[in-house]
Amino acid sequence: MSHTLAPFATDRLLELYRGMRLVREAEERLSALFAEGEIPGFIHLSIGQEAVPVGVASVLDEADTLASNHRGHGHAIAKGLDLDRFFLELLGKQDGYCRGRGGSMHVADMKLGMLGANGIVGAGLPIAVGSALAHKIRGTGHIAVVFFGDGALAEGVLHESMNLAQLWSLPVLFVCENNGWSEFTEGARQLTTDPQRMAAAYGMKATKVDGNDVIAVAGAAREAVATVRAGKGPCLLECVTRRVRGHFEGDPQKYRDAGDVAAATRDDPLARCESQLIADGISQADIEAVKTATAARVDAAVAKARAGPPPSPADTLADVYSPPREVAT
Amino acid sequence: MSHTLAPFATDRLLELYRGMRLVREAEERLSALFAEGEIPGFIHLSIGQEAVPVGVASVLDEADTLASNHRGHGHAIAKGLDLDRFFLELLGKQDGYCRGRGGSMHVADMKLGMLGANGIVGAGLPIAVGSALAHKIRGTGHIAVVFFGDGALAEGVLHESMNLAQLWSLPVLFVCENNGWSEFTEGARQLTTDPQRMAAAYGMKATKVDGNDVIAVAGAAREAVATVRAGKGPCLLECVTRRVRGHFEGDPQKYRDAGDVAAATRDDPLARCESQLIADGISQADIEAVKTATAARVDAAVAKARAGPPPSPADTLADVYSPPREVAT
Amino acid sequence: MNEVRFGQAINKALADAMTADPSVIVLGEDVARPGGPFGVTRGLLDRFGPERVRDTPISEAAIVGASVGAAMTGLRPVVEIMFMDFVTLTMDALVNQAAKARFMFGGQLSVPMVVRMPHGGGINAGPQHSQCLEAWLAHVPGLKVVCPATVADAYGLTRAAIADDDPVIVVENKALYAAKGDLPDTAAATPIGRARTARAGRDATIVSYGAMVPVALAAAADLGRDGVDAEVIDLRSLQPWDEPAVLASLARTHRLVIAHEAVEAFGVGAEIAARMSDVGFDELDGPIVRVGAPFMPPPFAKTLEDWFRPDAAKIVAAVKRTMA
Amino acid sequence: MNEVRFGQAINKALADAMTADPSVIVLGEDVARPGGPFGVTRGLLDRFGPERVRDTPISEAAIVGASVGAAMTGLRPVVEIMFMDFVTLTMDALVNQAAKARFMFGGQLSVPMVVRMPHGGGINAGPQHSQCLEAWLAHVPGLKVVCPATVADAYGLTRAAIADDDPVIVVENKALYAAKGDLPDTAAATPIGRARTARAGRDATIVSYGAMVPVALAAAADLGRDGVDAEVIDLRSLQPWDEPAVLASLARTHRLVIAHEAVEAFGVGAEIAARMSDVGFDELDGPIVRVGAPFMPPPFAKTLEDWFRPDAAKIVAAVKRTMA
Ligand SMILES: Cc1ncc(C[n+]2csc(CCOP(=O)(O)OP(=O)(O)O)c2C)c(N)n1
Ligand SMILES: Cc1ncc(C[n+]2csc(CCOP(=O)(O)OP(=O)(O)O)c2C)c(N)n1
Ligand SMILES: [Mg+2]
Ligand SMILES: [Mg+2]
Repeated sequence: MSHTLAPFATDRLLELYRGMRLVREAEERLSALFAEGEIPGFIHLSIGQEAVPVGVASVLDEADTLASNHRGHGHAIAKGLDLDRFFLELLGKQDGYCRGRGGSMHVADMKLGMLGANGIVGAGLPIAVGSALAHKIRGTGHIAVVFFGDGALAEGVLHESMNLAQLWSLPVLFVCENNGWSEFTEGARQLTTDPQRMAAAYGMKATKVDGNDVIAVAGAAREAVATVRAGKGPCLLECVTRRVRGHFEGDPQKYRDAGDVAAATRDDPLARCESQLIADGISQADIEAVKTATAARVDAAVAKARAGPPPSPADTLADVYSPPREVAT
Repeated sequence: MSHTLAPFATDRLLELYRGMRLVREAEERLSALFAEGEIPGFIHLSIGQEAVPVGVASVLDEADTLASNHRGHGHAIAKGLDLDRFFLELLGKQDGYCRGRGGSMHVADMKLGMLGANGIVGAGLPIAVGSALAHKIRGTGHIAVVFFGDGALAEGVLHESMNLAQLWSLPVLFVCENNGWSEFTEGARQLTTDPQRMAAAYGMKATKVDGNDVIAVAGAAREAVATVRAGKGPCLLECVTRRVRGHFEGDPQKYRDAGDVAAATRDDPLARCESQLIADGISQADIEAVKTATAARVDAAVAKARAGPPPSPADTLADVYSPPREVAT
Repeated sequence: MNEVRFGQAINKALADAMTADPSVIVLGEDVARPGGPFGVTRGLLDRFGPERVRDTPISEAAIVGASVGAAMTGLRPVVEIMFMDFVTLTMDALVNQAAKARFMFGGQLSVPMVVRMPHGGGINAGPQHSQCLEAWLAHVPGLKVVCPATVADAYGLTRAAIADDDPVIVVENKALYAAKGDLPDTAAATPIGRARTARAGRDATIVSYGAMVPVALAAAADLGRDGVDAEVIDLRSLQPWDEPAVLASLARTHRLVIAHEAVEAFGVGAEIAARMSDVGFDELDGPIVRVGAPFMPPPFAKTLEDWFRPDAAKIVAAVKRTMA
Repeated sequence: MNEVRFGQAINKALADAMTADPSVIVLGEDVARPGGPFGVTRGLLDRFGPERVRDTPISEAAIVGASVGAAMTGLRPVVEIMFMDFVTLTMDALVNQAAKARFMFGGQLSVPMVVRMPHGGGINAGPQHSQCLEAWLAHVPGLKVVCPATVADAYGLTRAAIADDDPVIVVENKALYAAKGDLPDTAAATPIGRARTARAGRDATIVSYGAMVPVALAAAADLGRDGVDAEVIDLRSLQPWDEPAVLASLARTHRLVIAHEAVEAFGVGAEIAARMSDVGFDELDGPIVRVGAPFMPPPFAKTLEDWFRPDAAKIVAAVKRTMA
């Protein structure tokens, strides 16, 4: 938690707050929709972790690419994905981002560089590394970012990806959302290492911040992104945060102390941000206005998603492969 | 190369020399046989690296288990495998260790805990970890050892295996034969890490020794094995050595400086051992006697292997699965 | 005789095997303290302790690789891979190590290990959590593959797999976990490689396995109303599969349909059709018709998944087509 | 027209594709400075430089995974996996990522990448360096799989694979690398999915691919001496495979044999047999006979490997059996 920051402009902080509020509002609505049986499959919420995607995405460009994981709603929304198509997808509708074929774990928007949530733990890591390779070779000036959990630290492909990124000095930012849990098991019962020590093994630059402090996240991300964008090689940013909800919605969390949930709930990045905003002179009314506007935005998306037509099987088979093209030799 | 050793008993050193001489003699014969087309497939020689398997195996018990890799002749011979069946296998004969089905990359002897050479880089690592798990659960008091090259450091399963071994505090010794090459590419062009830094990432005890100094290897291995056997968790032993030959026999090594080969040849662990023996008062004649006896032993094995019948397909299909057994419920 | 759920039957098989043989251990992600994502390993930690029931890190390759080494060193590990889709991460350990060790080392040893993995859809889990990839494993000499359809076989095949000296993949259809059925108090192992006639019939043979068996039975019931008497064969084992039983049925009915949830192309059904179009050729009075998923990844939305998964109507249509 | 070796034809295809399209890059273990373990990528580093021709660490999963990300971001990566046996380490990236991305993301993108991998025996490389695992990949919706048999197709299918917008697996039989053949100066891409009649004949159809095509042709020559006029179809593509071409041939000959080097059970031949026993049923005048490796890992010793690998005599016997 070594990061110290210069004071943050209030209007930027308000912007971050808006971003977090949107993720929170969207996920709380998802939780309710799921409980009512309106969302098929399973969903993993990032409630309590919003400062990480919002802080990081605040310093990315639209054309920077992003690989995500199973807990990816925040990454998608923070990257600027369209909320309507997001909800349409989660409800399994034809006009969703994936035409209802992917759902929560596969939301993607290639136009915004969002290379997809991912149902395979660790799989986003090499995808981001390869995306960074493309940025480098093509000279786009853009960078790639990958979000992964502490549990993913145990996957072999993490090691391969970090070594490769460092070896080729690729413009990729590794963001570890260290929430202390992977499914129903504590990190400490799975790992003998941590993001900092892994980064050290490759000589990769690494920072650790309080992931529930959006100012700290944004600040550290800004520095790391600047380094990466300048062609100085990959960086790792570890954001220590807390999972407030169960692993997935409906998880009774019998394996977890009530105290741990309570502590996670108390350490709320939105509440912390609100306090700071008030201290900076923003009025409670302004904050309420953000909340109201956000709720209205989400209401609209939910309404649209509910009304959206279900996907029809007709076009599915046509999308397994690309349309044929004339092959020039 | 931090290891310092108490003076070594001369008779033990002579034993180590005999062991190295046997590996060397066997491999030089293999090289000749290969050149004459008597060995099918391809073979990877460990000439110049003999101090590592011989030094390590000298402190193992017969029932300790060992997982090896593609460059595994030294591991097998040092573990005490029967030279006749070894040569029979390499020549693809019926009475070989694997009945001619495996060849150089798959020599194994379950009676001696030799769990097999392995054609898949890195694959021996989790096998050794699992073997150590069995030792621990069954309370055998034995340990598992795995030999792997520096190139294997880049495989994801290395990371998974080291974390798992450390997490479960398993009795496994990781021996990295760091010869600076993986196939036709230098380690430095593949890796941004090294065995010591990887071990550090898991908080695993680790040592680095001059792998061409058999006394240093045996001494460091003795300490590491004692730690592992005492139930104090896994250790890593890095042995810095040099590959004298090509990646495989027949490799013209166009990618390699002549100087590098010459340096590797000069830094010969057998020559160094001989000098030490002479200094310790062993006569040149005694050394020659070892050479002569070893050559005779290898001659005999080669003769037997040449004379051995080829395998017949008849029993192959029967060995794909175990013989049926009555299933008791 | 007790009515239990499919998942409970597996749980009992694990517990009985662990009781009978101290070398049996259970490992996997969240299998110990949490009792498994589908609850199949619940209670084992309390009964058999943390040495033998182990939560692992998210390291599928190492877990299966370690099971190979453990099996070589005197244990009988039973690994859980949380979704069959993740078997992609374990193929080296399964295919290049576990499957080949016995043959490749000249018959010196056996590798007695079990890898359990749920496959299949029905819970809208989407493209990376619903696949049926058993055809890959059935193609690998040295592996055995079983797939229970009933509560009795969930118990019996799990016991047989653990008792077997070779690596056995137990494919569990996740839609079956909650299914109920009778389990005799003295439940026995189900021999690997032997099919079961789930319904006798004279007009056509429907070969199936896993969760498609009840669907095939429903199709047979429908066909019965149309005067077609279909026989339903539950394969139970996919590698080895019971060729004599299928051939014998075909020799009675002369019509063959094969149904599974996996993608049709290059699926398990292809091998059965291919064998019957060779050794059973003279018995065939109509084309061999397969029913499987269309050639696409499993989709998420309910309308799509329902369409994607083979159902009784498709089996009925297939039987009618081969009888036409 | 030049006589070149099979491996050189692939080399030329890579070079021509890299010249034509700056987004094509080549990566893999020892492919750059050393020019590849089989020499297939020789000279590319000098011509196209270290940005586009890259030696990688021994990290198969990350290399293929990175290729997916690179393909999503505007490149067309061509990866070499040194032996097909190591594809076991890349299955997640291939199957759960590359193959599904287009479908799973609603058709938003294509993943234009190529993974080249040598399969097959003949060099006594043993159980972990000789496998033919193409049936796995053909079972995966979203992947394409090709396997050239001739020098012209080594060039043409490689070009087509690189030009294709989807992930394509190019399976190269290592026993063919040194084979010589004619390559026109203006060599063209070979369309994916279209078979080639390697030999026309009226009495029986032999379907094959890769290194088994010359073996099938040798068998056909032998059969000719016995008065049997066999047609040999070279599939060239395994996914998609040319069902109309096979069916058309069967409709002329009414007898079908399928031969490949892979293990017979659950191999590529199973799907072809299964389809023909359905859509081609009315054309069949005899059993469909497959020729493939026996159900065991590839053995090392020469006597064993020679016995293990299907040869012309086995194909001749198969044709005679279906004509009996
Ligand atoms: C390869 C793979 N193994 C296992 C799973 C099942 N799984 C889904 S999420 C998860 C835990 C991930 O933990 P972490 O990476 O810390 O992310 P978090 O859920 O805490 O955000 C597991 C084991 C999976 N999806 N993919
Ligand atoms: C998974 C896998 N990838 C690639 C190879 C090909 N290969 C065989 S040995 C080798 C280099 C290994 O280098 P290292 O581990 O340092 O061992 P050394 O040969 O130096 O003893 C490679 C790449 C393989 N056998 N297995
Ligand atoms: Mg976590
Ligand atoms: Mg090396």
